[in-house]
Amino acid sequence: MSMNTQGRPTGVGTVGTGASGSALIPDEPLLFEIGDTEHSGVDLPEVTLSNDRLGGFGRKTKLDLAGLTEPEAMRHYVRLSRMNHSIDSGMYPLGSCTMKHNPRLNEKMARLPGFSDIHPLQPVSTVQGALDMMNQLSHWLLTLTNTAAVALSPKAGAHGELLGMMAIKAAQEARGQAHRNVVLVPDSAHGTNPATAAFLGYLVKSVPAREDGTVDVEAVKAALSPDVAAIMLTNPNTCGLFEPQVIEIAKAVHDAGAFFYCDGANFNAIMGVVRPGDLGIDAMHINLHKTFSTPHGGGGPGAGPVVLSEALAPFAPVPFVRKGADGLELVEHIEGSALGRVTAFHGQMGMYVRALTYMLSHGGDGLAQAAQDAVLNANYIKARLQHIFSVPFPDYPTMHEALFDDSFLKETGVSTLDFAKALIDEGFHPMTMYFPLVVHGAMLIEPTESESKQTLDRFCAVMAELANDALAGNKERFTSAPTKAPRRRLDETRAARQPVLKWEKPADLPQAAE
Amino acid sequence: MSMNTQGRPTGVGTVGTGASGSALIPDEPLLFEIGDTEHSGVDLPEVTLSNDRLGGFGRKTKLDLAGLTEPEAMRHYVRLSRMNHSIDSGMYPLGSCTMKHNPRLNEKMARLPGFSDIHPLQPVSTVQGALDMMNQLSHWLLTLTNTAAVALSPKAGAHGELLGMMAIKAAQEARGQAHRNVVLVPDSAHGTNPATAAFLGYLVKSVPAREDGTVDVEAVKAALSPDVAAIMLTNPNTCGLFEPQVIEIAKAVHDAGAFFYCDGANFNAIMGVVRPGDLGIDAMHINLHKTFSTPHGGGGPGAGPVVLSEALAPFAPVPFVRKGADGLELVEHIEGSALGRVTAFHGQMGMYVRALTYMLSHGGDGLAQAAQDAVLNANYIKARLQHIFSVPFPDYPTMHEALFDDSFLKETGVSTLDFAKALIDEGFHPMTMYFPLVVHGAMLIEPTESESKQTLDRFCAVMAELANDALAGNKERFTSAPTKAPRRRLDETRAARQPVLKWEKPADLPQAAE
Amino acid sequence: MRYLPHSEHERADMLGVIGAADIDALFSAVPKSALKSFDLGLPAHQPEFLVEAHMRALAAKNHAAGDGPFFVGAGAYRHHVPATVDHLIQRSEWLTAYTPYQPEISQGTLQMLFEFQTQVAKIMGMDVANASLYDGSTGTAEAVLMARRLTKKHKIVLSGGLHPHYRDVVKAYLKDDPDLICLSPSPEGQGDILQQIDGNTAAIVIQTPDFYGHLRDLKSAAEAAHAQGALLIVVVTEVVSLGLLEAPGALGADIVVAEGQSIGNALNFGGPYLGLMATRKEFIRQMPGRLCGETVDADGNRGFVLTLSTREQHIRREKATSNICTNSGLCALAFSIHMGLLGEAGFVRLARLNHFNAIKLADALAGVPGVDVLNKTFFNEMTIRTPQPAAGLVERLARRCILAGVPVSRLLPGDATVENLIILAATELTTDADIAALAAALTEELA
Amino acid sequence: MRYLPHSEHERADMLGVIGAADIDALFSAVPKSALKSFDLGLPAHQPEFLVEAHMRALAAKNHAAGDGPFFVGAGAYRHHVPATVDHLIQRSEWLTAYTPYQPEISQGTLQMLFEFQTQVAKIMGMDVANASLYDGSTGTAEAVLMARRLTKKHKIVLSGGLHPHYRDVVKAYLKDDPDLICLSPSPEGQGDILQQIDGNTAAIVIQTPDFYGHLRDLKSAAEAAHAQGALLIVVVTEVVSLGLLEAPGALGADIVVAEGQSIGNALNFGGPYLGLMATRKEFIRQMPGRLCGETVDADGNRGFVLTLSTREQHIRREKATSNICTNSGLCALAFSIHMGLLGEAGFVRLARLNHFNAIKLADALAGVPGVDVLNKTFFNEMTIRTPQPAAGLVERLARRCILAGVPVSRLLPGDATVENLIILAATELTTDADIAALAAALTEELA
Ligand SMILES: Cc1ncc(COP(=O)(O)O)c(C=O)c1O
Ligand SMILES: Cc1ncc(COP(=O)(O)O)c(C=O)c1O
Repeated sequence: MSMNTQGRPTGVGTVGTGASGSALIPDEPLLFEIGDTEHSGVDLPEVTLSNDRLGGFGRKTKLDLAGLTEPEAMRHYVRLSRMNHSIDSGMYPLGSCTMKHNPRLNEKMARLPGFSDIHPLQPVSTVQGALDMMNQLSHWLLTLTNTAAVALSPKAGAHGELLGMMAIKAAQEARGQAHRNVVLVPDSAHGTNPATAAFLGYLVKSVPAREDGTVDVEAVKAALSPDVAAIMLTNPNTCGLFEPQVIEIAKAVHDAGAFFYCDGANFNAIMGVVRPGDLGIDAMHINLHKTFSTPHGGGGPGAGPVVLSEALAPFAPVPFVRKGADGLELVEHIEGSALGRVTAFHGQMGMYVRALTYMLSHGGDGLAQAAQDAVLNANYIKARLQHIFSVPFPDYPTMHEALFDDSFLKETGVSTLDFAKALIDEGFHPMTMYFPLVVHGAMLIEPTESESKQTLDRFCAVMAELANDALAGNKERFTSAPTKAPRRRLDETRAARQPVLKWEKPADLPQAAE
Repeated sequence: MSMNTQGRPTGVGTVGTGASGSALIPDEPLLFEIGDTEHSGVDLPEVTLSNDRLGGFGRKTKLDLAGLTEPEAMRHYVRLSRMNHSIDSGMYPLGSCTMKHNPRLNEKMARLPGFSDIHPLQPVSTVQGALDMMNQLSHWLLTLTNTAAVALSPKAGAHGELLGMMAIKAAQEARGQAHRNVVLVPDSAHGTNPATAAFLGYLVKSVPAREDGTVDVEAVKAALSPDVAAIMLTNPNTCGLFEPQVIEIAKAVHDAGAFFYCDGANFNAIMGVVRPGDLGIDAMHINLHKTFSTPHGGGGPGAGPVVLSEALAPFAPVPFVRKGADGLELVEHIEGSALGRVTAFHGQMGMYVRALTYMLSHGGDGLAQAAQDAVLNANYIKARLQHIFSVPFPDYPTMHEALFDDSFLKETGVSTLDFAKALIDEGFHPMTMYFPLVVHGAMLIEPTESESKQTLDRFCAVMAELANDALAGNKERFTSAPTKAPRRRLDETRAARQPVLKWEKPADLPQAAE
Repeated sequence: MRYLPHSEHERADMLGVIGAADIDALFSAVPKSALKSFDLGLPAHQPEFLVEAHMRALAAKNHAAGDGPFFVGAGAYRHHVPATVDHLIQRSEWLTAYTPYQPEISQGTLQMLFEFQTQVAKIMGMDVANASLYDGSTGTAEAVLMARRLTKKHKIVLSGGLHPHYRDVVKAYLKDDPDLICLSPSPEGQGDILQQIDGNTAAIVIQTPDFYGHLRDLKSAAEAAHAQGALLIVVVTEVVSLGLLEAPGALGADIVVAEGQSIGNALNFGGPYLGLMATRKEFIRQMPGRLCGETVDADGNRGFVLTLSTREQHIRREKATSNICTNSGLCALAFSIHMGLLGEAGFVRLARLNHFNAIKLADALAGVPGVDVLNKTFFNEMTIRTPQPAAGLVERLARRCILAGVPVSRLLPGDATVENLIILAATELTTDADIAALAAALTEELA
Repeated sequence: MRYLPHSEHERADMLGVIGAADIDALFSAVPKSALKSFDLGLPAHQPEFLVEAHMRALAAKNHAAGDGPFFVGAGAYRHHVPATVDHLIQRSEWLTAYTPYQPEISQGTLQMLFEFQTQVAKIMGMDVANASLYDGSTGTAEAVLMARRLTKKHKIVLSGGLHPHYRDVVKAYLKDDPDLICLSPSPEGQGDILQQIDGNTAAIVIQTPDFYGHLRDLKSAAEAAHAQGALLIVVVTEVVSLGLLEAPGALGADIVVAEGQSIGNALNFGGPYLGLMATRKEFIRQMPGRLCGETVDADGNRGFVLTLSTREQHIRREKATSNICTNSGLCALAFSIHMGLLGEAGFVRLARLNHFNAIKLADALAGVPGVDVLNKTFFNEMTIRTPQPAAGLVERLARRCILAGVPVSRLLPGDATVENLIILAATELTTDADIAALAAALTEELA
């Protein structure tokens, strides 16, 4: 879009003039630059409110909300969407994100009126199918993890962490151990782990990793003390490695009177192959929006059910479903319950339907095969690229993701970020960068089981070609990338320094245009 | 996509290297280059056919059909689709095509199992809602056209023409006028008109148009003879003009013992505003996929119901719906019917649902407003561009489409085709070109009522800028266009001279690759 | 009005630019007597939720196939369409694109059509296929006309096993043509079409599996036809059968026409459906319908275009091979996606499962006292003779929520020889419970 | 297995490249005792049509809201979602994109979020809104924590009109916190929250329309809170009300939290829903959740990025404002599209229609002998007192296919004062016939 100096568009759907201009991906003005307060894409009768019941609280200020008619809205959102990369349109190898295929059967099932058009508070006798569905999902989750209880309601992974850590806190209190105020978290952990612990008032104490990228049971033992309430450990960990001493770690943690919270975001690597309950975990969230294919939706919604060990099961929150005399019962209150509830209603029903549909489609056999294919794919990438890229932790086969660091780029003047942006120009979404923090300039690549060998081969060829080009000194290609995307690199500093977080009418702006 | 000399792709999803390369629209190999005969995206049980009933007719040859797993298929078709322009993503001002907004409510209604999951031959008692729906659609069509009968079954406009002309033929025979073997067709007619007449064995005789782009009743009178079975006239005509003498023409045609077939493809200009039955037509097809917003689908399916005058009503084909003792009856056979049926079953049910949904949404008032907005938009374009572009028929206000010729380009070395291709680089789909044939280098622009003033303004600005650039001698921009699309201009001559109409395994090709 | 982008003041502004006093001024060419000279009496525009309620009420008055045991076939079949297919065909870029006349920005549709043509040619064992026709019935009529053009001969013989609607369409297209011979219905699979072939014969038309479910011998038919310089037109109404039956092309067919609805497309009460047509390479220039071909662009990159359009109405007008314009593009897309998902492995498995269930159905029906299964051979469909008139029986079963098939009399009314016949189909969706319910209900009704 | 692209020989080839003997070799770090040491006993993979049949059977056991008269609200509302909305959010590029961390190829999602933030800020009359939270209840808990960070004070007072689930979530988040004061339920709309405000108060939390449907006076509350240096947190569970009620921002709210489900999102048995949060400009850096901001790219073109992420867990870890990561992106998109379709004109009309139908409902209920409507003010929801315990009454009405609302005892069990109360809502989908059916049935049940 050609812009005036205020960064305002000069027209409707101008095709960019730079190299990134594509006739089929024109720029799109903001909704507020297209619509106005009179236009509407919804027909509704005008009613007369002769005797309102608003008690004088009626609106006096204008909303100043732009509307679009239906054809305008359709075009606006279709055009915007065309500026996005998506798993359906290309590989999305974001480590730790499990961007796998999202079957449309799941979407279709979630939209059956019997699931989508039921209210969380309508009589329980009228939603027996919904409760049955939740029960079946619970059965799959419990079976796959070999645990004692599951709390379905968390809204996403981080919410599941919160619930799990709340249960641990309650359990420690019940044991008279309310003073335990430390949670151990390895440095490689995802940001939500320390954030969750801190959110609940815990002090976060880090556990060092070994040279080989895994956690040493001895280091854990050394860190354990009577103040430690729990350890939060990700397994497979964020370096893509299965913690070989996980069973010993669990034992040490339990022996010290602490609980083992397992971050299950990487469950995709082991579902159907390893049951976390067999490893000694006490609580683990499962991201249905990763492992069980509910779509990521550009940032959610997710669902983060938490499985719990026998020890923690009594501290599960409401609601849950159990068999009663007249069919299934929804337990929404427990007298004196330690935890209460972490969300209104019963959690992410829409995600439950999708996840169960996915489980039934795959079957137990298919889930195990999917996990193994995910691991196969990551190892294949590692095998094909390890001669050019630098592998920080070569000792173990990787699990579902391949981790590289930036040491191979050392002399090139090309950063991990530059490298990743160059990948955009080749039609791929970048990998996760600079995470985990324990590795310098990390590149974390998770192909998932959904990518074909053909795509992996092409990805590896492109990665190798880029690496060779970087090593050959073609720095410019990387530092100027991307050039074929709807936008060149964006000025993030400006965005943070002078935050513009909503649209203002040009006239309303403090300094008017020009 | 980089290609070897045989035009074969070198990889999966390569981003083009030319100016048209966009990271978000990578090239895509053929299905057969991705899949193979083992891969499948459909899980089905393997059954044992111990005692088949195939009588020895079982398949011995291989199918050699490539399959894709579901994630591969999703990506293949999403990527392919991203290479298309569409009405949802941009203006599609194709004259004569009425590319209007396609509401998604219509799609949703057509997919209700009560409409989509019923069989054409299940007992009539079990499809009363379907028959009712067809009746309601018929009522709208009859009311909007003020005609006596409607045959819903034709599959598209040309099929409707066929039906209408068959009815005329049958009516002429019933009158003992089987010898009438001539059909009058103006030169401006759409190709389906003469093709239809010829298909039924008629001789096509042309009717000249006046200087002003309309048909002269005197010319029609002169052409009428005892051999003439019918005239096929488009109104509003393909130059975008309403035939001012249409009533007189109808009278002359009837006086001469002939029928008036009206091509109703342009009904969008007048629906709710003018009733063709009031003009004296005998038969007219209505393209539900134009006027009534059923989506064009990249080339169909359409639906071309035909309304009939009293005189032709007895010659309507089966099936039709009528009220019977036990509810609605579907008449599928008439003893001694002159016409029989033009398709198996009952026509384009899926399109009927969409069209009726559209009619109910718009209402009678909305349809009339839509027609008037369509006409307003075309006249607005004409008004804004007439000073630069050449208008062949300036005498009348135009109806739903604005027609220009190429005389303004005479000295520029830029052809209508070049001009249209340059429009692609600006993010617009070209207008209809070189049709109607009566105008040199025709550019026929039909905005429809769905385009906003903002979009029309932008379109006109681009058109004007292009015209000025052509007049300024910047020929190269046009002859090399498009440069920002997924492909540059394609070699149509090569395609026709050495037709390659299906994929062959490189190994199977007569001359192997390289 | 939610579909119309203009506000009143925008309309006024635009009229101002045009220089028209009001909107009626733009309709000045319309005779006064005809312009807005009426009150339509149609309802006014309505909110979406009221329209939806209206349409839902209509839909609810129908018995959907999924509501109970279902055995209706006879030219349209209830198969499972993967959710992926219906999702993809609703994408804006597929659904709301026009015919791909501007190839530079239509490569999606064009490449898909090229793939579709390849798939169709392959399953039929033919050289080339077109980019679709309306449906199987009109495709059959087009094939007959094409055969006449190719052979320059006139006589056409339609097998007694051809779907009666298809026969009727050919009759309508060839109105009162004395050279059109329609053999009488052959519910037992009997056929005397080969005797009809003579030197004046342009083509014989044979459906297999035929209307009654019998499998027909194409090889002998092709030999007999070719011996007289006639063409063999093969019609297939159940395209899934090609997963299990020999390809018509391998048996000598010259033109193959099929109804493609079974793959990717819902029942839709009869439409939109999908006409498939394939033929020999040397016959392309007489083929109706669009063709997509491979070529290169100005940069030498592979691309696709509509080609050989000198056969078509928009170029050749009255000399065109057909008047067809809009065809079944989106249904072809649905077919192509579904077929792409199936692949050879899936397509064959699907066909086998259909046959498997049909065998179960035939065996169960044979066990119902009084019922005769007429078929020795079949794919997924068969004809039974019952002791009672079929129409009433089927109606009574419908009241029990079982849609038991098509009484032949529905398509051939007044023919006493078929009055007691019902055609029934099984597909991959037919369950053992469905079959048991039918057999039990039929037994009761006939008791 | 339709979701897995590898064939067996591809797997073998890949293991070869890796140099692994078999797949188990890649799991060598897993303790032997835990690797495949079990039989899951779960069913095997199934064809799509069998999975679909299974799920349909479950869905069919539920009474969908559209199956009969429906008056259930209490924090989740049944509104009409235009077909356009649900179609658009299923587009691959929206549905299957990740959080827009790579802005160059995520401008669609980012621009939409910027538009969404603008819409939310506008309807609430606030300076800035974030890019969504999980739902209204967790948003309320986040707001409370945010208020504590902002004021560095501790006492939090929750109004007796706050949705009991929201109260429970705040209680869980603030476990055993003596500074959390929850006022007792106030079904009559009574309130003594202002008396609770003191110098130690971080915030008071007021819902309007409150749980029982009453409209609350925000202006006085804001004044009272601000006088003590406390913040006013306003909670809205029915966001449609903002079309007709004064914007909380205009009345002095400091943080506004809402459940956004009503716009663009289905009931979904309670989730996924959409947490909206807006606040004053000066409070941004203590706000939880993602924020999208405008900037320019290297060519100077306008573009959007996620910004101010130093508030967030992935940058700040244990110092983050919240642990939230995945939020409600697609629900925000649905909201934004629906709101974009409505525009000011449509949103106001929608709110008016809701209120209009609610007045009809209130009047009809007031006419039922024995029923008291407790509300003097309401938007689209109200509480009635009936002569019988509400739970049983609602259950009996459900058996008549009328879903009559929420017995307050469902959320406040054991509280005898609310045992006979029912909360009922009307929306634009409520018809006169629905209201008449309810009134008649209620009259009968209470007779
Ligand atoms: C390892 C890990 N833990 C936790 C989370 C948080 O999950 P959510 O985004 O669902 O809150 C993520 C998500 O990216 C993750 O990768
Ligand atoms: C004027 C006119 N007549 C007839 C037709 C044929 O309609 P269809 O493509 O539906 O067969 C068209 C379609 O483009 C047309 O524009």
